[in-house]
Amino acid sequence: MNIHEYQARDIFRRHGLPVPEGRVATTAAAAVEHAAALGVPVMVKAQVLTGGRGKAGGVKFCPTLDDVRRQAGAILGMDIKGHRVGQVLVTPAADIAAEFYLGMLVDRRTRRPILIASAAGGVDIEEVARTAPEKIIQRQIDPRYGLLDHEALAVGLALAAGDLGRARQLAAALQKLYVAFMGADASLAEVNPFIFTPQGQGLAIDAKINLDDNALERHPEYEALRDLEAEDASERAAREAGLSFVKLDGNVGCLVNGAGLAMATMDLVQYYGGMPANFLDIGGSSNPEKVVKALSIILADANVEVILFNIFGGITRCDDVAAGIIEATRRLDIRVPIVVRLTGTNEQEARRLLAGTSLVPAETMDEAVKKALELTATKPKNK
Amino acid sequence: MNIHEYQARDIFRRHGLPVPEGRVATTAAAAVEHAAALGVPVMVKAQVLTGGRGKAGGVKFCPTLDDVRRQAGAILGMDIKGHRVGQVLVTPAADIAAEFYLGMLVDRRTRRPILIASAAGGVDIEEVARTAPEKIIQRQIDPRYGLLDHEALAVGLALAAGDLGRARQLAAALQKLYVAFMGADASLAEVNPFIFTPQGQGLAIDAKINLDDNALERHPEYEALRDLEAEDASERAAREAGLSFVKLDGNVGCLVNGAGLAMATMDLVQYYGGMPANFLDIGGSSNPEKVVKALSIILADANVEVILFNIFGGITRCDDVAAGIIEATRRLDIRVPIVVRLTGTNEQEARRLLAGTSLVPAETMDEAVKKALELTATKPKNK
Amino acid sequence: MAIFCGAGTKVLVQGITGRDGSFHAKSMLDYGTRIVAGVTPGKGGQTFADKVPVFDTAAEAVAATGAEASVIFVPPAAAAGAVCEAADAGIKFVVCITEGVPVRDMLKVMPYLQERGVRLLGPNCPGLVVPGQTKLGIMPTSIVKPGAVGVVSRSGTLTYEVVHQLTQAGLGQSTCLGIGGDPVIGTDFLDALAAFADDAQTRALVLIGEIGGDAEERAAQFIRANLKIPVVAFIAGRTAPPGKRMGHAGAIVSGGAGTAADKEKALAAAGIPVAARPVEIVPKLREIWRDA
Amino acid sequence: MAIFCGAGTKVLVQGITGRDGSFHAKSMLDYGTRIVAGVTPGKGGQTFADKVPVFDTAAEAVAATGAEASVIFVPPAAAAGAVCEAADAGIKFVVCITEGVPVRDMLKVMPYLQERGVRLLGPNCPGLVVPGQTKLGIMPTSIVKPGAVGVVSRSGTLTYEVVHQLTQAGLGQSTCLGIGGDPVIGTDFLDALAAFADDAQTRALVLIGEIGGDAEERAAQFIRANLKIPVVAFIAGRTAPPGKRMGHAGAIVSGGAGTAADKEKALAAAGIPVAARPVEIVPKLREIWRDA
Repeated sequence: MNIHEYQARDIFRRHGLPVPEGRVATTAAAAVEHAAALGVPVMVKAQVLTGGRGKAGGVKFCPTLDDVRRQAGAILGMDIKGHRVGQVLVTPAADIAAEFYLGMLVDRRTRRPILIASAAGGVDIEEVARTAPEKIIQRQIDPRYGLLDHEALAVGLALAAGDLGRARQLAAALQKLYVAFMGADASLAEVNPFIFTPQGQGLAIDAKINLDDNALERHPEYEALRDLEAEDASERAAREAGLSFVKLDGNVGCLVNGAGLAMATMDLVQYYGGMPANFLDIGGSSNPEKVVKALSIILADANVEVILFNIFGGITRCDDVAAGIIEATRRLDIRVPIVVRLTGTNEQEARRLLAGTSLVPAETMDEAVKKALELTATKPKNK
Repeated sequence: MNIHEYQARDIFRRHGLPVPEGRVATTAAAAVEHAAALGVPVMVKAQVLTGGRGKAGGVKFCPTLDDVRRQAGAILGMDIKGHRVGQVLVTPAADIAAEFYLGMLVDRRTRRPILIASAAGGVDIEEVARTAPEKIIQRQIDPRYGLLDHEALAVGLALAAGDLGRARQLAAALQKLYVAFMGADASLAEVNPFIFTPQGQGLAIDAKINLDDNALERHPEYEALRDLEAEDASERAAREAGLSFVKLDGNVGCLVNGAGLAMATMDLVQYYGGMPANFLDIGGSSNPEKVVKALSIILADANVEVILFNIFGGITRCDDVAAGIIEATRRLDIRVPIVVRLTGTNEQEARRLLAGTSLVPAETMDEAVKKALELTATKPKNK
Repeated sequence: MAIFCGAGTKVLVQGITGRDGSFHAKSMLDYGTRIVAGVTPGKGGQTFADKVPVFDTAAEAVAATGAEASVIFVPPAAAAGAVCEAADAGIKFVVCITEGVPVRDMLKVMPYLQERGVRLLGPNCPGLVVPGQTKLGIMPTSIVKPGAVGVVSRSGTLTYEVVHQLTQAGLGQSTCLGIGGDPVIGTDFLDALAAFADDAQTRALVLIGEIGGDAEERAAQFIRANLKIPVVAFIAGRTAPPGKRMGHAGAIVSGGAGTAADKEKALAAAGIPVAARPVEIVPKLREIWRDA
Repeated sequence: MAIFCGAGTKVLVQGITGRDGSFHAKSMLDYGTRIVAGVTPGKGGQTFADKVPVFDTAAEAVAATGAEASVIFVPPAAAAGAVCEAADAGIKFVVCITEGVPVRDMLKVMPYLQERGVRLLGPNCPGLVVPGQTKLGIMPTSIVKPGAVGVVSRSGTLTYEVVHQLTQAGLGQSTCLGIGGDPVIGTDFLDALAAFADDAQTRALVLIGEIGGDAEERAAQFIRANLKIPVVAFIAGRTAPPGKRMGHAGAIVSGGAGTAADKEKALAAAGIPVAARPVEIVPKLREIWRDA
């Protein structure tokens, strides 16, 4: 789960990172009020769940309240990579003597938390990684001990090129960032840039945290951080139904058991020239309720012209699943054709059940996808 | 540093242990008020920095407010092992179906935190250790991982004799107790008893925490927990002066550099039939200020009939120390004799300095102690 | 022969009396898995399926039965704890089926296992089947057949799909292994490939990857450097949009890294044929493996 | 010969530019200790006492000089961190002089050192002297003399008192070792005794204990079981009241355990003469050691 910058700033602040004050506004008038309270100059920053705000014009330096009014007005409502800006963060603008990148993430390879830091801060770190990898410091962290004092200080000294005051502040910030990262159950925590003012004060100017979806249960407070407006209505409905779902732009609605098979099914739709309308893993269940919910979420998408079930019955029996699908389709008013591929345990029994329905049976994934595409209005050229 | 039960309860409560509500009173009237607010029956418990309150009559079950008034009145002002009771804790009395002992301490041998638990709770654990050691469970804790779920549950199951509900509550309490123990920088943390009500609810009825004096600096909040009234005035003055000092009952005031040598000096005083008035380690310093402070603390004790300096000059030069002592004695109006033994680096120069004063020089520890005892009014029989 | 376990392996099931645990324990027993003990706290002393003794703790179970491997079916919040319990009890091979385990929990478990020399498979994985010998996990055994092809995959049902096709084509399997879809897993492609490289029975390999991370890229390098047997690969998730989680927590393409195209390129560069569709795997294998 | 270090040992001093660090580093240099590097963050590039290079980190110092042992003079809050830094840099023998280190910090340091095979002496200790060879710590060298008596002690100045008496009596020392007065220390009596047992130069031992814990009791058992050389002991703190901290954090008698009487009884039961006063140590040694 991604959260907004202002929410990540709160988490960092609670962990002792030096985060400047900031207030969130949903109108230009409120932004001006906040700026007046904080004192200009301020930065006005779009709060959207995507990167590249700066390049899109979503982050502005405002020396006067008039600037705040104009810029906040321009940014609110802006579309950044498909995300509508509904909120801006107003925060005092600081003079910048130096900028650093500080980040923590999970290193799959070593199965450890990893610290990423660079003296080339304030820019896209992936860009730095591509163009000047020697400017990036990486250090694995042993979760049994956390980020130890000497480890943090060594990174601080390397970043600050011998400036002990900066090195100690960077080291302290890294240690707090690590504690925040682990404590928040984050999959990514970064400060970019961490700046020093000309007076030598270190400040965490920009904050980003991605949360581990698997850990949301033990952080009940995170539910309040979820930006329901930024979330697609169908994705929210799926999440609330406990379904793993991602909305896409095509016309073939896909219901598959298992994430890998679901991806492979989407890929096959595309392979045959079609476009999937979604990713959906219905799990191993033959529960009609879950199938009803999944179908109604997919059918709410007006683009969907055909439904494709791809079920590999393993432990789950195919006839159970078929019965669930049949019952679910009966309870909904469905006006698009449904192709069903059921393979594995009790496959023959399942096919007999489907024979009495308008559901279109298929034996293999490839056959199912081809049949589904033939049933769309805009038939693709078959390969 | 030892703290009161009610303070330890607060620390445990913050760490999620199930501690019943409780209020502190310094008068019987306030105790009655608290009991009325909490609802009788209540326990009224003397808050003193020593064990054995129960046996001394400092813990009473009070079914009525009249009982509270009478018992609180009796307990307040009571003397328990030399500690005057200034406060009582009033807390709801719980019905007890079973009692357990839960404790955490530092195991010097394995250099690890160690869990001590017993189903024989509610009594002195040292007594259980002596009479029924098989009833005590010990488990080392790896501080890299903390007390893991399965470790805690195994202890819980062993304590609760197969009662899963109790086992899980005991396991959770042990894990919280461990976090409290480490988080508080405690050298001892114990709950005795941890009880279950007949309804199956686990409660931490009694709380004890000893804090690591070396860690007080990083817990500034602990200063407020210090019971200045319970502390001896001279010990407080010494603590504030940064001196390691313990008040004793004898008449020979001892000023020694180094803790081991200070203990050995006290032992030698006793060996020759005398009684030390104190333990005092003045460290390696020849700073006259520190010597003045130490002397004035010792001289505040009317029992002191003679002062004994025992200084082993190693890195510190003896002549420096002698000069410090001479200056300090000049600045104070001292009416008792002072024996000074200075050995080690620049010992001869030191002796020359002392020759011009009324300070009594000695070459060895034994000589110094014997001379000091000869100068007391109540001379011991020499060995 | 097989990797990680075999017909003789004595197996413990943690969470044996739960809904999933009991269902799959029965299924394993049916396939012939030598389940010697189960664990459910508070149910010590019971007997599962009329023959498997249930214990309160893994330590008691191992002490009483000599269990060597464990399969874990407990809720996500308790899964990491169960892995540590098994390791602490002396189990040397732990299969964690549980889905939804917080990544932080796994980060903390890893050094604990390393210190004790324990191999973990999973979490969030279907486990493994050694066809004709044993099953530790939840894979359907109706689709497997003893043979010479090793299968290693980050996926569940997609693996079944591929194994099914292999079996239908008459290509039996040495071991079918699902390593799991999470970002932090105990046994990764490299560990599995190294084990297959040492297994005389395995004479060809199918590797089923998916988007996210760089496990497939590293696997490609490892295969080129260390494996002498033919390998065919498949990568799921070509059509996945960046930044979205595709069911598996590990299946997120971030910042242009971890795409299917990257992985397919790395595999191709290592000389490993990549099937565009699952159905192409068997033909590709036949192209490069004369025994198929 | 000696224990733990010798004339050739290359020594790093952490906190070399501080008040205590610089004073004692000079004193060590004067005695001939081979100090090859110092560490003070932010002072890398400086030179100490015209000959010792100072580095920002222990890792740099070890890389540049091959330092094998370290002596730590940093404030209590930074001491545990400095020990870890030394261990992480590859130092195998760390002497921590710092007094007042929180016990929790030391609890966390211990496994870190164990994983890296590092011996720690201290904290809150005077270090050690190998008379005529080297000194790692703060012991006054004017009172020592090369010889055959090993001295191991939980105390500082009390050790000097005893060593002084040995030297005055003509009994030189192989190694004088202060293990420190804290509850959690890196090298305890048993470790020191085991090292002395393997040291051919050491032909008699003086053990100076104090109240608190059961280190002396365990030492008594160890000596009876493993040491063939004569040993005399002394215990400080007979007159200490229970529950009070006697300067050393470890010197608290709690609940009747750890008293001087307990310790003296255990030593006597192991056949080890216990001196009632420091001045009796030399005579007692002469009673049981024909070489004295």
